Amino acid sequence: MIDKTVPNVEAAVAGIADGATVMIGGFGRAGQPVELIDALIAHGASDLTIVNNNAGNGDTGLAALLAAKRVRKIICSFPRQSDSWVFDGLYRAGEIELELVPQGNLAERIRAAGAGIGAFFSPTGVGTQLAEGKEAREIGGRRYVLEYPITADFALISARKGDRWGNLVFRETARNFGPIMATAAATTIAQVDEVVPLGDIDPETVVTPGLFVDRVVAVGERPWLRDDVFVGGVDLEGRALEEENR
Amino acid sequence: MIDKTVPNVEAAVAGIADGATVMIGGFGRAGQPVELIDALIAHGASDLTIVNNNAGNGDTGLAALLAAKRVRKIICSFPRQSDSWVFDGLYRAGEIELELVPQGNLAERIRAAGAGIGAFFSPTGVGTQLAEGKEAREIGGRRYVLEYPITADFALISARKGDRWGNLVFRETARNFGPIMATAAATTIAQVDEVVPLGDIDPETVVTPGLFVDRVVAVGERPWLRDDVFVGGVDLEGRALEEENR
Amino acid sequence: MTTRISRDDLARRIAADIPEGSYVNLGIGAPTLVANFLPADEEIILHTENGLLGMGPAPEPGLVDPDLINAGKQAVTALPGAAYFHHADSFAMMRGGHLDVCVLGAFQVSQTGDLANWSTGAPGAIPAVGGAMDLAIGAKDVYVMTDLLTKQGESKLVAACTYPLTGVGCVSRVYTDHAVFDVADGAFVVRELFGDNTIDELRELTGLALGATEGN
Amino acid sequence: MTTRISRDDLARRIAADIPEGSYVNLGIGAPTLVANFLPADEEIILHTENGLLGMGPAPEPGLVDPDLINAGKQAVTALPGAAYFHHADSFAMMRGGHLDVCVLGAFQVSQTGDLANWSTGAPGAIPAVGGAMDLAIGAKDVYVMTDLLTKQGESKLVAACTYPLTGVGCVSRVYTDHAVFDVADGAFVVRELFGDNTIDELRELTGLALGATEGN
Repeated sequence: MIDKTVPNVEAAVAGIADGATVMIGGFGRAGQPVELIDALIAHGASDLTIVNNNAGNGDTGLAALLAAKRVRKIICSFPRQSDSWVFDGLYRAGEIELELVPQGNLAERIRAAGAGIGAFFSPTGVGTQLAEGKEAREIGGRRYVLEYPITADFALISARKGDRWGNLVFRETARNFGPIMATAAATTIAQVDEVVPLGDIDPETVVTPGLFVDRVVAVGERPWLRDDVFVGGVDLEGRALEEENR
Repeated sequence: MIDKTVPNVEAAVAGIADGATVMIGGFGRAGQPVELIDALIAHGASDLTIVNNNAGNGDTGLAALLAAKRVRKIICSFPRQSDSWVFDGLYRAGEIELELVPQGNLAERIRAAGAGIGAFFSPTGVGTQLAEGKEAREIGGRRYVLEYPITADFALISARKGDRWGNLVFRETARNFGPIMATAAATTIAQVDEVVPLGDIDPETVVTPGLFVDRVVAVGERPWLRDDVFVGGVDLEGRALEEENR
Repeated sequence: MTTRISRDDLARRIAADIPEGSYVNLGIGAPTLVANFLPADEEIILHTENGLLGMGPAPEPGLVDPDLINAGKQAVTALPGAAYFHHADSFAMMRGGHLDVCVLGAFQVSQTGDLANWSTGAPGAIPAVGGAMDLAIGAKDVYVMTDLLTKQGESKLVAACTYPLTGVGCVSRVYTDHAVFDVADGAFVVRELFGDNTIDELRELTGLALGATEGN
Repeated sequence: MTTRISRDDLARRIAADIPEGSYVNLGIGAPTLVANFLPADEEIILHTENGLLGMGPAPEPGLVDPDLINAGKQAVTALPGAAYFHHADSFAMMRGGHLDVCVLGAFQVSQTGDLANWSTGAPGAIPAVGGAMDLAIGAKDVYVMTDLLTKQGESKLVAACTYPLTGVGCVSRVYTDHAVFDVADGAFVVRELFGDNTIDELRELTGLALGATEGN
C-alpha cells in the first residue's frame, strides 16, 4: 500500500539539509504552508535558498524563518510589502541575498523545471534591467529573453485536501504556486487541512496528481483561517488585521 | 450579458476560411469533436491545415474531412493506425502533406503558443530524424532541440459541459488536447454535450476558463457514446467495434 | 489653472471605455478603482494574476476569506462563472495575449509607449517587481492611469523614460487627470481633454509636441 | 537449442522488477502485458500519456466507455485515486522525469542504450511516431521488452542501430526472451540468463562482446 501521509510536521520536514534550496508556496499569506515553515524552523536547517513569490509577511511563517537567520538567499518577485519588515531589515543589513524575478517568469521557470524544459524564450522583461546579461532573440517579430528552469531540493506547499497517494486539491487563490512547485522539487511536502480516503477526490478535479507529492501531513483547520479573521492579513482598506485584533 | 453559446453547429463553424489552420481536439475518437467536423465539411472550407494527434479513424469525423479532400496538410504525431485507411490512401497518392511531430513536443508547442512562449528547448527527439535541421544546445549536461509554438486560426474541441461564459469541463481521457488547443487558436469553438447555467460549474474544477473559448454549441449526448458501444472504436482485443456491430 | 479630474472620475472615465465581455486586469493601487465604475448591468470579467478569473467585489465585512484575495492581497469575492487556476496558467493567460485590457499605474510613460512603474531607481530602495513586467506586455491594450504630473510638477509623460523600464513600447493609451492620450507612431496624441485644458497648455506642462485628434 | 521464454513469462519477469509505489508507463503492444502480472496486493500506479494516472484494467464487457482509453486506444478503467489531466501536463510528467519506469518495445537497442522502435525506415512506409520519443526519454528507467532475435534471426541488440533512432542513450535495461541485459558503460551486461542459455551462446547470437555480472 502506498501511504505518503506522515504523522506530524516534524516527520514531514525531515531530511532538509543545510544549504538546501526550498520552494515555499503561497502568495502573501494565501497558500503559505505556515505549519511546515514552523517545523522547518524547529528542524534547524540553515543557509537555505528560498523560492517564494514574496519575502514574508508580519512576523510569522516565512518571515519567522528569515528572522531566525536561516536563509542565505531568496528568489522572489515581490519582497517589499507593507508588512515585510523582517526581510527589509535583513536586506538593508546585507544579511540576505535577493534574486528578483518577474512573477510570470518565476512561475514559468518553476513550471519548466517540472516539465523537463531546458530553457524558454519569454517576452517578459525584455529591454529592462532584469533582462540585462540574458540571451535575447527576435522570433516572429517579437523580442524575447532566454529564461532557465528553477529547481529545488524541497517544496513546501499547502493544500485543502490530500489523499494517501498524494493527490491534492487546493482552495481558491491559495492554489497559486503550489501545483507548479510540486512539480519542480526533488521532494514535495504538502500540508493539508484534511487527509481524505483514497477515491474521495473526483479524478476529474485533482489539481496536483500524487506522483508530484512525496509527503502529506494533515495540519487541521489552519488557525489563521478561524473566526473569519485573516490573521496577519489586510482588511478591506489594506490595514493589517493583526493590528486591529491586538 | 456575455453569451458565447450559438444555436447550432453551422453557426459554430461560421467564418472558417479556405486555407485556415484548424486545430482539432481528440486522441483517436476520444474527445474528437465529430459534430463540429461534420459541420465543417458541410461548411465547405478547403485547403486546410489540420493539427490533431492522429489523422482520422474509420470513415467518420476527421477521416471524413480528409476524404472530402479539404485538407492540404496535417500536423500530427501518429497518422498510421489500424483504421486510418483514408489518410493512408491520400498520403500514398501524394495528396496530403504530413508534418510529423513527437506527441509531447506537439502538446508543448501548442501550449507554448497559448502561453506566449517564443520557443523552448525540448529533450525529446534529440539525435533523431525528427530533430534534423533544428537548433540544438546542451544545457546543464543534457541535450535539447529548439521547438517553436504551433498556432491556429481556429480550434474545434469537444467537452462534457460548458456555460455561457465558455467555461469548460471535460470527461475522462477525452480531455487530452482540448484544453491546450483552446489556448492556442485565435478562435476556439467548443462542442459540449450540455450547456449548463452560469455558476453550475464549481470554480475549483473548471478545466478551461472561458476566456479561451469563443463559441459554445450543445450537441447533446454524442451518438457514438450510446448503448455502451464505442462506435468506431476498438474492443478489448483491439478489433473495431463497428465491424462487430455491422 | 487647468482642470484636474478626481481619481474617481478618472476611474469612471476608463471604465466607460471598456466594452462588455472584455477580460480585464486592474493593477494594484488606483487602477483597482476602475472596478467600482464598471456598469452593473454589463458583464466584464476581471482577472487577478494570483489565480482567479471572474473576480467580484470586496466581501461584506465579517465574510473575509483569507484564501480569496486579489493581487494586492486584499479580500475579494468570486462571481458565478469564476475559475481558479495556478500561477503558471494565470501568467500564460497574460503572456499569451488573452486579456483585452490591463490598467496600470506609472512613474513615467514615454512617447514610444515605454512604461516605467516598478522602480524609481533610488539608491537603497528595495527592488520589487511582482507581476508588473508581465502585466505590461500582458494584454491586447495596456492602459495607464496616472496623474499627468508628479507632486513636484514634473510631467510623467516623457520623451524617454529616465526611471528603470517595466516594458518597452507596451502602452497603448494614457488616462491622466488632465487628458487622455493615445500612443501612436512614436508620439502622444491627445484623444480627449478634460475641462478647460488645452493642447497648448498640455504641451507646456509636458514639454512634448503632442498630436491632436480631430476635434481637439 | 536455446530456451526462449514466452511473452507472458517475460511480462511476469518484468513485473517482478517493479517495486511497489512505482509510477509506470507501459508502451503500446507487448509491454501492456506487464500490467497483468503486477501483484494484486501491491500498489503500482500506471500512467497513460493520453491523460490518466491510476489506470485500471480493461472494463467488463458491456461497460466500455469510449472516453476512457489508453494510449493504444483500448478501453480501460480508472482506479480510486486516479487523476485526469491534459496532454501538455501528461507529457510534462514524462519529460520532467517524474515516472519511475517506462517499458517499451524495440526494433533495435544499441550497446550505448540507443533505442530504435518507431520506424524501420522502409521506403514508402507511412511514418508515425506518437509518444515513442517522449517515452524513450520519459522515465528514470527505460526498460525494453523484446525478443532477442527478429523473425529472420537477426539480433535486436546491436553495436549501433541501423534503424532510425527513437532516443539516444536512453535504455537502461533490456528484457528479452533469452536473457536480461543491463546497458552499462557502452556495453550490454548479462544480468540474468533464462533456462539453458549461456553467455557464449548469446555472444554468438548477438555478435557482441557481452559483459557478465557475478554468477553469470
